[in-house]
Amino acid sequence: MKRFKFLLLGIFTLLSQLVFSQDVTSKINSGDTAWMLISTALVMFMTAPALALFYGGLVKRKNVLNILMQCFITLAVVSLLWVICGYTLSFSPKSLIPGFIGNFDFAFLKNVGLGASDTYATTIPHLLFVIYQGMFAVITPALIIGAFAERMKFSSFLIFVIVWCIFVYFPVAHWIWSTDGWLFKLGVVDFAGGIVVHINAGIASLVAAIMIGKRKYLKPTPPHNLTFTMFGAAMLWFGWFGFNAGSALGANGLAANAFVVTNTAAAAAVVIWFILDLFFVKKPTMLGSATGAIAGLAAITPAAGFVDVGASIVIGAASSLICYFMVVFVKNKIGYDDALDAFGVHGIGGIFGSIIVGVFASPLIQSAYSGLLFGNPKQLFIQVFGSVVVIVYSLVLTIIIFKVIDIFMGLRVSEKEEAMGLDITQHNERGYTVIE
Amino acid sequence: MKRFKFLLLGIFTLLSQLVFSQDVTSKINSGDTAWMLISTALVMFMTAPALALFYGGLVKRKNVLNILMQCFITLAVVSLLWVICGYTLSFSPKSLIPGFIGNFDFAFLKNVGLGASDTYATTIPHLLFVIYQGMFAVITPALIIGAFAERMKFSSFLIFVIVWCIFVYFPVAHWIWSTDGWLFKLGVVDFAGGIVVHINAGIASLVAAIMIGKRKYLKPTPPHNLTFTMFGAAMLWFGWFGFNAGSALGANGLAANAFVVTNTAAAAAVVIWFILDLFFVKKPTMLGSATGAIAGLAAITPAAGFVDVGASIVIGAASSLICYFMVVFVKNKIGYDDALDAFGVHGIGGIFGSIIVGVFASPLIQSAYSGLLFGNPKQLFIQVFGSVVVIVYSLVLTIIIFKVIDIFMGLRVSEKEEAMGLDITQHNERGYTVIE
Amino acid sequence: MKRFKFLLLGIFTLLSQLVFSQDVTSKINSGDTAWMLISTALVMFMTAPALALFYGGLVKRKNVLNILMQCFITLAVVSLLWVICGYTLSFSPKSLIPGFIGNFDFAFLKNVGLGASDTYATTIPHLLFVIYQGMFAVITPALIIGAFAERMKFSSFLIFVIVWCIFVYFPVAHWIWSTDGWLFKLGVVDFAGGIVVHINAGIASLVAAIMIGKRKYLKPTPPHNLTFTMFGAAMLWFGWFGFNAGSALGANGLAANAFVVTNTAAAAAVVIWFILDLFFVKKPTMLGSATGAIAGLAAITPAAGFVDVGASIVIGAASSLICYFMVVFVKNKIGYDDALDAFGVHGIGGIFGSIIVGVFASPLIQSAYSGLLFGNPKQLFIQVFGSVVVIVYSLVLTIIIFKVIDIFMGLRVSEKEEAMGLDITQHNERGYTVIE
Amino acid sequence: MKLIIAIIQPHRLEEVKDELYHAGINLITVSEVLGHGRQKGVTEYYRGTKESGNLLRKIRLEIAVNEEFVEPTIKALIKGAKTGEVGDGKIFVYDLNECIRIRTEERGPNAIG
Amino acid sequence: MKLIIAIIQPHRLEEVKDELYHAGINLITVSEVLGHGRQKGVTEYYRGTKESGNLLRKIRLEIAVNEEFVEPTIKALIKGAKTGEVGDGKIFVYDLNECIRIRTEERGPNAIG
Amino acid sequence: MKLIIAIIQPHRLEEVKDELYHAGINLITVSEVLGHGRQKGVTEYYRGTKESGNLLRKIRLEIAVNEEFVEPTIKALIKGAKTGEVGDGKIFVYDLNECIRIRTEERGPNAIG
Ligand SMILES: Nc1ncnc2c1ncn2[C@@H]1O[C@H](COP(=O)(O)OP(=O)(O)O)[C@@H](O)[C@H]1O
Ligand SMILES: Nc1ncnc2c1ncn2[C@@H]1O[C@H](COP(=O)(O)OP(=O)(O)O)[C@@H](O)[C@H]1O
Ligand SMILES: Nc1ncnc2c1ncn2[C@@H]1O[C@H](COP(=O)(O)OP(=O)(O)O)[C@@H](O)[C@H]1O
Repeated sequence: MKRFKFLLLGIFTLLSQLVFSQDVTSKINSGDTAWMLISTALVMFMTAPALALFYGGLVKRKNVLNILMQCFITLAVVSLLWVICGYTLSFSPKSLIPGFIGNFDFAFLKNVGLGASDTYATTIPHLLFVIYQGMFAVITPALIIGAFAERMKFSSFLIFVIVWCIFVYFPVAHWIWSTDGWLFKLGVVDFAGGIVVHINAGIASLVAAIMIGKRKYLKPTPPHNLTFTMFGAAMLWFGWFGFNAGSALGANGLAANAFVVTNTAAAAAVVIWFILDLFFVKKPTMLGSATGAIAGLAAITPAAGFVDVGASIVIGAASSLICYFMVVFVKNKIGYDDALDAFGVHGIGGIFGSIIVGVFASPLIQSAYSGLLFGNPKQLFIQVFGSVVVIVYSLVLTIIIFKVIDIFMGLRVSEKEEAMGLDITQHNERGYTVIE
Repeated sequence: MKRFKFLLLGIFTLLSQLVFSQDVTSKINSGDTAWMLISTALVMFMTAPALALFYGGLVKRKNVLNILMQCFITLAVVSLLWVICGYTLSFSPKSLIPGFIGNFDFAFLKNVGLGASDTYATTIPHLLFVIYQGMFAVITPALIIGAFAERMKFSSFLIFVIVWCIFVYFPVAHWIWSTDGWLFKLGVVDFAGGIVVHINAGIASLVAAIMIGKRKYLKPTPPHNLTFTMFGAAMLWFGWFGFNAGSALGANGLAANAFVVTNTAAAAAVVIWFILDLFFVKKPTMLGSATGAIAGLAAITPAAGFVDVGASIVIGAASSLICYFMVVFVKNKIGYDDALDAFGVHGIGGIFGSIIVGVFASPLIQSAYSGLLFGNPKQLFIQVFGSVVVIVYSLVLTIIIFKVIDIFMGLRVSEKEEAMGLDITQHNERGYTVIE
Repeated sequence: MKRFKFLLLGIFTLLSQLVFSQDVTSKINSGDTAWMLISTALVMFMTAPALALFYGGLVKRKNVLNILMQCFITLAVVSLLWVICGYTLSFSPKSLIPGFIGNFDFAFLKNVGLGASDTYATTIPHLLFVIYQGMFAVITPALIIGAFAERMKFSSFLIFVIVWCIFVYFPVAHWIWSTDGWLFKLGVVDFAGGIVVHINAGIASLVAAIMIGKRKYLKPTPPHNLTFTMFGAAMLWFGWFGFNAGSALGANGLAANAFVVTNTAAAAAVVIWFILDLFFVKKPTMLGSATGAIAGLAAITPAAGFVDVGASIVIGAASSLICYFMVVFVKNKIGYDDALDAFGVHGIGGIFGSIIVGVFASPLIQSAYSGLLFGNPKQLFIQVFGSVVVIVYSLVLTIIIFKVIDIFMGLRVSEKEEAMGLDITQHNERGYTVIE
Repeated sequence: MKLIIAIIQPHRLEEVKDELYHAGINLITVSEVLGHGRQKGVTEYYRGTKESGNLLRKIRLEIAVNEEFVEPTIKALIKGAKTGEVGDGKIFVYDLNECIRIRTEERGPNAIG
Repeated sequence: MKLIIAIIQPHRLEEVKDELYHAGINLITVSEVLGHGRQKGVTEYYRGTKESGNLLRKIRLEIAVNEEFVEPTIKALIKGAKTGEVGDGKIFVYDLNECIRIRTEERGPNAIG
Repeated sequence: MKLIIAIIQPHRLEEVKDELYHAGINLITVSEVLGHGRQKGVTEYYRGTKESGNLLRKIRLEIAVNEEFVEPTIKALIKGAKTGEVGDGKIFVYDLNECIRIRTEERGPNAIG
């Protein structure tokens, strides 16, 4: 604790001496800034409370606080990590390893000012771009929580989040979103994080689910509070407008298009899951509809700024179909325990969306970007290539990280702790009183 | 299911060939766009999670998921319906039947571009106007859920929502909000949906409650979770700022006025319900305060862009008073089972507000609009006329729709299903675990 | 009730005759307006549902509605009070008692128009500034609810809120935020309410907790629903962006800075509380992390527009440390029953932040403001002076108000009512059904 | 003195309370339980995973009565709870050795009512 | 061996637990029930609709003891739970035929404590 | 006829149900209770305030059986619930005077199954 305080004081002294670039008023568009301020808040809202509600409702009562705590602490820790080194490693246009990772020009946000950046989002304050991107860094590891829910040691979880951000998220974000990124230069497009967020977190989830092993109990238990899950899904949908339409980085027609296709893809995905539920389990389910919405939202994420409304319906519907089969059939066949389907929904939806944007990207939305259907088959190959690269990278790195953590501190709580629940054993608290 | 996919593919092919109007940058105001983007998200937030929380908390535990599912599926289905044909039927300035219903110029949002519309909201992307209006189409049928809660077959509900949107919501929206609408041309004003949303849904609720009949049980059961209802009411209040202040279609003084009067009317309505509760049941109740807020918000909706703060206090207070008597006395006297008071609050509040705006509309807010108090008694007559027309239309059409659905598929679940609860019988799920 | 209606009619008649200033379009910046519209909604969201969730989850099941009702009715009553006399008493640049309290120029919002104010926030509609400030007036007394939770008579509570606003909040807001305020003129800075909101409410909480006395029961009961508390904390964090970044009164670099430092201070505070929990109770707790976040947010509030990111980490961390010791050690030592730690977190965090801004205020953020570290020790003294003045004022006035209410109507419910719970005894309702 | 425990369908609670009231039985203790009986548990699905054999919600009534009230209580319970369908529940009767009213410290048959 | 069931006011639980502890009784099972007794149920109002005759929250204690502990347990229960007001609750005592500790499979009086 | 009450660990419920099923016992009533036994309650902390002596979640099973099923039921319960650690719970057995199936109004041993 003491050391930490010294560290903080050190950081502060450093910062106090920095000179902020002060060309505040130049170029800044207040409308774009207004939209990006609220979009940033919306993306923050997705991690907590939205994802916390969504995931928290799905677990057993005795593990609910553990999920909530994981979401909350991820928000806190990654927020700090981001201003310290995350932003600069991800977005610095100059690089430590060219194309691969940024240098420390913006460490502790030095050289980031209230004025606009020259490189990114040139109509809003640079600081605002930083924090907007920071919220993406927050939610990505938070998504993985779904995979190892109800059995991971909290200390190991925390180390994992930090290490994974540094070695997986920051580099991948750099590759695809930095002007210096090698995949960016190759022409890989990812409007709001289909590759960087969803594939990345989805693949890590698959690894996590397999490496940590199944939960120990005879039969699956139903979600302890499906109303929370529904409220969470609705709030994710709401926040996703900031996620996708915010990725236009301004209040303009592109944002409007992203907003509309996000909503329509989610809607189409809900309807398809509904129909599949009708077909396979005879009744439409609330959990199914909520899951479908997320499948649609994940898939439209990389495409929201490139495709039109028609394509969004197809993308949402197809993503829902594919995720349904993954979650309901494939997962149970293969037998890994992706507890809350972080891979089955985010991973699969993200892969599908990231590739399919190479088919549907329409020059009528952004004239510089066309997909297969508009005579540019190359984009499809680029998208496949970019996706595969990130799948492999995330897979390998996550395996290594989990392995190392396992060796040093173990991944799982003891069987007895799992039986008693993680709330009481990891946090000395209970979610709800039984008797008062 | 297969058919549906073919349909989707068809739709897509169609759309891919469309040429979007591309004058994106012209005329678009980024501040107005920022406000309308977030307003749209806020109105979405009202249907889910806000209304889902509000209504969901009021029913019995065994029916909570059914309510949530109805809200969620309405969001999905009407979102799709809106981009397919809803927007064009409602807002196309050219018409199939002049003054009555739009033509198919904007079907599948063809001819809707990223640039501004010539007709509506000329400072924001046309697509944004589309989706903003779409969220109104979503919430209107969702309000009706309160009337037939705890006893309607889910399949019949779903058909009802679709048919009702097509035959009731889209036409009525056209009459009043399209530049081609006959009531619009007559001079009926409805700032944010007092007639189109609240009267319309409220009357349909009355019909629904009567035609589906009472819930079967000896005594009323208390709301299963009043905290949800309070959170929902607060979130509705929050979302309503997007609903009313967003209806200014820009970030300007009119929006600010709508914001303030919305808040003040809700506040006055809460206080009046509070006082009436004190008087009639001796204690102020949480449910009463939440209900009062909605009564005030519904009433100020048509008036928010026309009246000043003083008038808003009167409108909120009076609406609360009238709704109180409807809900507490008249309903029980007459004896229909408007389960969650969708008619008693939204319908009555909407009627009152839609008429009273003809009294209080002040030229100091929008110079073109004056009410009785400002020397223009004609507006009052027009408002009464418009309201009566929509009341009659919604009444007759809803009766017909319910009748036809009743004949073909029945309206109610069986008595046994009602006893077991709709969650388990309609969705094969339960909201909460009892034992783990 | 009748009298109240007459009053309302009177108010209305008065207002209808007012002339609104009509220079609507001049000077108004739509981007700034968009941001302030949504910021206002965000601050409203903080009182309900956010604070209601946060506080509601912490109490016993039998008292949850009482907390929710207190939040909700505060929103309603103070909203009305604000438009009637609150705004004018707080912000009128002309004064009844010079420097101390505003005059009635803006009573009932007369002379407040859709155009911009000459004095405050000159790029947004004056009405919008009014309602934005109104939401601060709403949340301040709502914070105090935490101190007397689970035992205060509802009627006495309501009177307290009204009287306290008039005699404490409005004057203090005038001193510090009105251009006429004596502390404002002295140079006391308070970006978003560290003194006006947090110190003010915090000190009143301390008084309340002591004067009303301890809750009667043998042992402390755990929070009835910690998930609500976590959702509330996350929503408060979300809303706080409107609170702090909104206090820039525009969508600009200053807002972006306030946004970033708000987030970072909260994050640092969470991490420190986490570490202290690890140290003292061996496990990191969800409630601790949520509490830490609020401690950081309260402390950064007065500083958000003056300090940089580095300072925000120090401020958040230090506030968390201090509040931890207050809440965990000092409170139990001294023995007053600040039930939900309104003083321990808001009060202490507010005092710390309000003073420390005098150290860290950096001219690189706002060139006109420097603190000790930037060669201006005077600011620190001014901040200490301003804080002490408000501490003393709030302390003395709150004691008097509580005393008078105690004499006339009593503060506490009876012991039997406390045992039965406030929901059933104060509101004739229950939060949840047990059996259905 | 006897103690009667009845397990009934949740939606019959109001009727049962009414019948008991008419039979002069006012003092009851009620709780929520889950039951597994002849009634087939409803199948639930969560993301396509079937959960059968689930326990169903039931209401448990606990009624302490003096001997002469045993049969009237049973009759009232049956009258209120019987729908004729599987799942209607059971009534169990035990001997009660002692009953004490906490408020007055009275014991025995007098303390029951 | 006897089984003692006590229905008490929720807010007396802590006191009752303390008294039992002082009487040497540490093993108890507690659950939440609703009770309808002499105490008039509180009236609730929902949108002006009165709901009377509602059941009140109570706590149910289940304590298995050997004969010599029966009276001390009853005394402790009364001491902890009695406020003298209607609603204080009841204590019921039954015969217990057998008691088994699952962990050790011990039976009879030894298994109780 | 006997009534068997078992207090078990919540996470053993599925195993216990399985064992009962294999022993031919299908009719059970389950509820959630809090227990205080030899097992030390877990300590909870809320803002640094310690809450010890807390009650732990347990599951209560109520099974009415005819005499010949008593031992098989006990065996099944032990088999399913025993982990050998403190906190495994207890089984209590009582005499049951009467049992009535509400649906058919059957009485006695026939009504139990
Ligand atoms: N032998 C028993 N022991 C414990 N509980 C029982 C027993 N038999 C029935 N029950 C309870 O009664 C409920 C209804 O029993 P069930 O067999 O479904 O109805 P029916 O008697 O109408 O066939 C069950 O869910 C269970 O809770
Ligand atoms: N004969 C009974 N059978 C079952 N439960 C009873 C009986 N008598 C009392 N109870 C339980 O005890 C609680 C308290 O009883 P009540 O009559 O209100 O108190 P008092 O005994 O002080 O008059 C009741 O709410 C009910 O749960
Ligand atoms: N004498 C008793 N009376 C009532 N309940 C008991 C009694 N003994 C045990 N229990 C219940 O059984 C549970 C397990 O008992 P415990 O003593 O922890 O386990 P073990 O028997 O394995 O030592 C307790 O939590 C309590 O609910």
